Amino acid sequence: MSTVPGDGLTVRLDLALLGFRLDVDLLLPGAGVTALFGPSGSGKTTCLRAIAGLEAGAAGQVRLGDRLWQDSARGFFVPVHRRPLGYVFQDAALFPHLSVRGNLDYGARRARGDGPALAFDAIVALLGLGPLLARRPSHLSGGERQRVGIARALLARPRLLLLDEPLASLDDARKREILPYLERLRDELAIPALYVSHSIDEVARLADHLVLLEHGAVVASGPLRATLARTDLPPAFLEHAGVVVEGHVVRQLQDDLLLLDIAGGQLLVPASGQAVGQVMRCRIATGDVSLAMAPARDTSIGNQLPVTVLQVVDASHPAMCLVQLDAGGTRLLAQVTRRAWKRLGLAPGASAWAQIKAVAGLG
Amino acid sequence: MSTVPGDGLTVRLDLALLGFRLDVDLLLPGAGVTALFGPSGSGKTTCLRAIAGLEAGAAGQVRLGDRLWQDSARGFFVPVHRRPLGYVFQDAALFPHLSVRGNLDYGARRARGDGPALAFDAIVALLGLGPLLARRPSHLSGGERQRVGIARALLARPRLLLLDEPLASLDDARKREILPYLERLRDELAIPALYVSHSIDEVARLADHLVLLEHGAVVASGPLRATLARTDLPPAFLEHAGVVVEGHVVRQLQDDLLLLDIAGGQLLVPASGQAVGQVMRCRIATGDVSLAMAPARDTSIGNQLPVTVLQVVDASHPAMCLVQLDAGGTRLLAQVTRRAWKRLGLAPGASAWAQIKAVAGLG
Amino acid sequence: RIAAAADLKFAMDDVLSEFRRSRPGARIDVAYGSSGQFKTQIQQGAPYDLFFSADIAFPRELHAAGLAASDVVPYAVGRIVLWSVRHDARGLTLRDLPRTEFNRIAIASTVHAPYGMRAEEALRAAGVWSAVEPRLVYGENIAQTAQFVQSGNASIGIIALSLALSPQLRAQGGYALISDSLHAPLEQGFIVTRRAARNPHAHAFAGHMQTPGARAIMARYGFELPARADRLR
Amino acid sequence: MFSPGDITAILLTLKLATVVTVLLILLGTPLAWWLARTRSWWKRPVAAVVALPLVLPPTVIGFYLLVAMGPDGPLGRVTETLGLGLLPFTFPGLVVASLIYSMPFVIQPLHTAFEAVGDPPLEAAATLGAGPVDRFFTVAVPLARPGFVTGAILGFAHTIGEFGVVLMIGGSIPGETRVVSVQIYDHVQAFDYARAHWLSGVLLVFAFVVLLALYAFQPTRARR
Amino acid sequence: MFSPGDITAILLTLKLATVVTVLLILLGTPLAWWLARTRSWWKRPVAAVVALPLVLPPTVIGFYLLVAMGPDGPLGRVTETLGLGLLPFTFPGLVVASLIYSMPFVIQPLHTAFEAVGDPPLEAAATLGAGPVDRFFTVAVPLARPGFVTGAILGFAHTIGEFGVVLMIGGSIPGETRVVSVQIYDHVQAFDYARAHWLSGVLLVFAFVVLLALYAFQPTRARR
Ligand SMILES: Nc1ncnc2c1ncn2[C@@H]1O[C@H](COP(=O)(O)OP(=O)(O)OP(=O)(O)O)[C@@H](O)[C@H]1O
Ligand SMILES: Nc1ncnc2c1ncn2[C@@H]1O[C@H](COP(=O)(O)OP(=O)(O)OP(=O)(O)O)[C@@H](O)[C@H]1O
Ligand SMILES: [Mg+2]
Ligand SMILES: [Mg+2]
Repeated sequence: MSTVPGDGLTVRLDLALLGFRLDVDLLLPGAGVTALFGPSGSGKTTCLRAIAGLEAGAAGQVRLGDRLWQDSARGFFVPVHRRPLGYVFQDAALFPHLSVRGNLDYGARRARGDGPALAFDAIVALLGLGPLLARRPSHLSGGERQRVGIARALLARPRLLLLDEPLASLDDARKREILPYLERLRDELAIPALYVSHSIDEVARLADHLVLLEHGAVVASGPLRATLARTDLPPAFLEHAGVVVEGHVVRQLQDDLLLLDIAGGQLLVPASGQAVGQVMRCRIATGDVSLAMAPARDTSIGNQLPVTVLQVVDASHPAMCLVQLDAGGTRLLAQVTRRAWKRLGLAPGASAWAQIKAVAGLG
Repeated sequence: MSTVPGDGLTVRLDLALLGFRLDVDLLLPGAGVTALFGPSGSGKTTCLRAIAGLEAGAAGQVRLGDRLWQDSARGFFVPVHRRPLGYVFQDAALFPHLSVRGNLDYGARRARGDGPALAFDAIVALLGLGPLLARRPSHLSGGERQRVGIARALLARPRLLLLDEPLASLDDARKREILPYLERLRDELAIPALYVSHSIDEVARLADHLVLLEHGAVVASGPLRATLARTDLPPAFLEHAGVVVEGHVVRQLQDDLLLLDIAGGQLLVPASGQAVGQVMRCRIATGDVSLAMAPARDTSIGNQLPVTVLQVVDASHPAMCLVQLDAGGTRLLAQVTRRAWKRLGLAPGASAWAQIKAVAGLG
Repeated sequence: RIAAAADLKFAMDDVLSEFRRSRPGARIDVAYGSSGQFKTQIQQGAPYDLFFSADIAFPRELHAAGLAASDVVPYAVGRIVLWSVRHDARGLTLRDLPRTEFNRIAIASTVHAPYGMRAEEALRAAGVWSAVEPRLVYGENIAQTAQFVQSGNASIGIIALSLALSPQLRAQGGYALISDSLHAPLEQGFIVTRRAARNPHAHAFAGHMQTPGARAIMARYGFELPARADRLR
Repeated sequence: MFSPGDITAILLTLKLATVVTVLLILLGTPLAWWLARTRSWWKRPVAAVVALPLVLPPTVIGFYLLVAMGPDGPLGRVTETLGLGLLPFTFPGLVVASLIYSMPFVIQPLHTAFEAVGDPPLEAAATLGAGPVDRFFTVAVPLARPGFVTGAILGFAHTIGEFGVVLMIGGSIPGETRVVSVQIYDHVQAFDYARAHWLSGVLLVFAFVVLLALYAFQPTRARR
Repeated sequence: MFSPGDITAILLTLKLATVVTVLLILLGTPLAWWLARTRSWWKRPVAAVVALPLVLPPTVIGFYLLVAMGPDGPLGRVTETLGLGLLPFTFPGLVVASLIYSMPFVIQPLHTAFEAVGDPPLEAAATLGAGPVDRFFTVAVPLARPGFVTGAILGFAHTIGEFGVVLMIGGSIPGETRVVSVQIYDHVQAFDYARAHWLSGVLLVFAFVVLLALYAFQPTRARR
């Protein structure tokens, strides 16, 4: 178990369903996004439901900061409607008898006041719901329904967000519009969120903390960067996750690039609104890192860092391997062919250059 | 409009919904997968529904091969249950009163006989439904429901598959299990499929043909490779799509690699079951191609091809641009920073080396 | 307020309009219905001032229970008739009933309707009960019995003479009086109820029933009139 | 305890209630289905007409039916021409009358239940090759089960209890049309309360058992 | 055309049917909600008991109610101690009796409709801060609207038409308890068919209009 501030979200739950048992003991940060990751049927939805108080059979404790929500040992249980949360259901669960506007107002009118207030119009515009306000949910497309669900939860001024695959049926363009907004929410409102997603991109971008569930049990839980850099996780996960690095913006270059100071060197990153001096987070996918014995010239690859090889583990395809690198303090993960690994004569402890093709600014 | 064999799927439909109009005229191949791509609310689901005959208000013509399904000009309409299709609904639409087995059997028992027969046990195993057979849909997780929906459609022995985001709420691991199976279906059964997805990876992997919808109208329609190589499509789409190249396997190397002969050179690709002489399809993401003025040595990058720059277009981020390359007949698309573009002094007509970090075999 | 047996409907309307002429101030209304039901209701405190029963046994019971403010006054004796719209009933007797053309014979309930009980007695006395029993259909009350016949579903029926003479049925079919020697008399009586003890109109109407005018109306509707002496009993 | 008349009446009532309930379900289902699915202008008027017989007193309905099914009535002429004879005072006549009078209690719940089925499962069934009849029986009917249970309960109970219509059409013929409700009514009218109580008690207990059994068909709620 | 008595009876009937329907909805809703949501063992027996009054003939129910609400009956003692006087032969008495007799026609459809609401919308409402009462009124009731319409239709029509109970308890007092059904019944009993037809006709037309209006509250089916 990782250590997080005492004002975090404590979730210690035990629940038996038909042919399934959820048994988790989590201490999650009191701000930022925690990603809940795991295969289909691993208990992600069940976990969110139990935290919300929707699973009457769940035994254990739930506590948000100094507010106790549930303690079955003492027979204490705050009913769902008194828990100030915003829940985006996996299947949206809109009210079929209300228009889109009615759905949005429903939560907004009952907003419990202590969560942050968000402007109705801003959220409607962000989620592109303007032309849909008068419609009934039965007249919406799948993605439209999902967007209404997100807006409805946000407008309820929650103190904890539970998001069950909120972007699953949205196209990339729409996701790219909504994600920065969720990031802003995360940063500005400082309300914790639990985020279920199958997309490692989304998770890497949004999450500060990562929980891996399997068969109802916690496989890993910890801060995003630390967890992503672990090599003992399933290869499929590692490959898709990549690493996340953090640095300070030192200079704004022309062509919309930023120069970032990270432990062990500097990175050129496409700008995404940061000013000089700000902290910026970037994701480097395993597939975007290649290795060379010497820095290359005359190449479009903008970032090259001297690194030391730490260890090598299997990737999910037998032709590939994952190489963990240390770039003067920053951990990187490269996915290269076994053939290249051999050809370059690499081994743990060897020195090399990491060529980083793409760095994605995470805002 | 592209030209496809006369035994294809003709879809010429006009349908007005509340605040939305679908107006498409498509001639799709009679085998293989056609991806239907487009933002949320662009009419993908409506289009599938109209093809299935579920939208009574749709005027126009639908024809599969030599079978006419609908011709409103002549008042001809084959009812839904006589159209031998398998429909995976966006929200699964399982029968709540039947167990999982009951749901699967429902379609299997009514199988119209002329579609290919698939083994019940094989599909159940593939989709991991074994332990769920006795359950009611209300006791399934979101992803489990979706898998039951896929199995049910496949077991109905359809002659046309309509798949509405079938993998949307599945984790990557599960997707990687199901995708090869869908590929095998595509290759072995030769039944055409219309596949709605927001994931360009999935589309690039599965699809032979691509249709881009926006606001109910067709923006582009054509064979996957040709369409992906077009630079007049929205940059966001191009970036995510990459290009697909096809070649013959000429040699099997150690370390599970294959050597592939493509127009303009050779590629090293992680093996995925192909034998020497077979045709193999690979996807090269725009982000995986970097440019250099000379071939690099001592690098883990295994593939380097001499190319000519054809043109450059904006990418969605202002710091980046997309460069279209010709590698002796094979079109490539590279995403590089504007800064690198300038630094390397590139211009249309210039010669360079394309360094290809990763090539994904598509089976 | 008057509760009156259903068979009184026509006669009572006429008696009332005569009474109203003599006492224009009185507000009177009548509920017609089943005598047995009225008895139960009066026992439970129903707000009726006068109770005209088709069976004198009911007012007697109420009187015995102390619910009456007057003696039980017999006001009529009912007669039963054979009546049909399909056949000419005139000239028929009970002995003709076994004939096959009378496939359905309607009588009132022999369990609780006074006219039904008398009809059964008469059929038994005439010796045809067992022959006609399989063909009997029973009406809930005498009016329903008449409707069975009137609608043609029953070829013949035994109903009250007062109905056969009523303006609505007089025009249809014909009837044959059944000898009152074949059944016990259908004595009908009324009381002023306890709650009307101080109601002058109620007592006035009770008196009015004894006037020659009222008696003439009753007779016109086929009720035989009890000897005045009965009142003294 | 019971006279043979009581027992005959009980058996007859059971037969009547069962026959009527079954027939009502059989006849009411297509009408309810039509009401639930049609977009026709006629839908609401027809639905209202179905409930109309209710607003007339049973005896009055019975009277109108008696006249209509009599030798001079339109229905009577039809049945006579068909060689069926006249319906009043026969068991089939009782059945027809009860059908008409209890109809709304079955149609209404079925109508609501069929509307609640919704399009998605029917559409899914169609794409799996189920024709209209097939999907009606394999999807709509099972999903509308609560409506069938409610309809059966109301129809059954109402047929047992109603006696105004039955008395008018049936003529209270022992073994043929004298059902328990008439029998109890007779006992009460004849001030034979002991027997009325007994018979009512037995009827209540028996009906309770039947209703409980019908409720056993009501599905329990799913967990989520 | 109509005697003043007819008009009084029509108005009285309207008043009765409206009062009873409204009260039935008000009283029946909590019970139906409990039946739909509880997991208690009592659920089915209670549901069956609700339907039980139906199986007794109306007059007999009326008789039992009359005795119970009379001066020596348990209910009668209660109402007298409360200073309410006796209920039989008063309008409130009619209302009470009709409530009991028409209850199942309202409870049953509501019960089914509430069960069809399902958990998801109620859970969504709870996460949005709606307490039990709040979500009952803002989610369960609107979603169960078809059940309310059906219940109101059946309850309204049945209260208008029933007269066995009403006659027994009400005793046919003009302006107080003589409703149209009793009035029509009287006309039929008196062979005054013309007036019976007229009054039935008016009642039917009027009820048709009311039922049609109730149906207007029935939501139409969504496209998908
Ligand atoms: N009855 C209706 N049902 C569904 N959509 C409707 C209806 N009436 C109008 N629409 C509109 O039709 C448009 C197309 O809907 P459709 O479901 O085909 O979109 P889609 O491309 O499948 O979107 P998504 O990716 O969000 O599922 C949407 O804008 C939707 O709001
Ligand atoms: N009543 C029930 N409702 C939902 N799931 C249930 C129920 N009973 C048992 N289960 C099982 O609980 C397990 C966990 O379900 P859950 O919905 O939490 O999964 P999930 O991680 O959200 O999966 P997905 O990604 O597919 O949505 C599943 O295997 C499911 O089959
Ligand atoms: Mg889930
Ligand atoms: Mg869709």
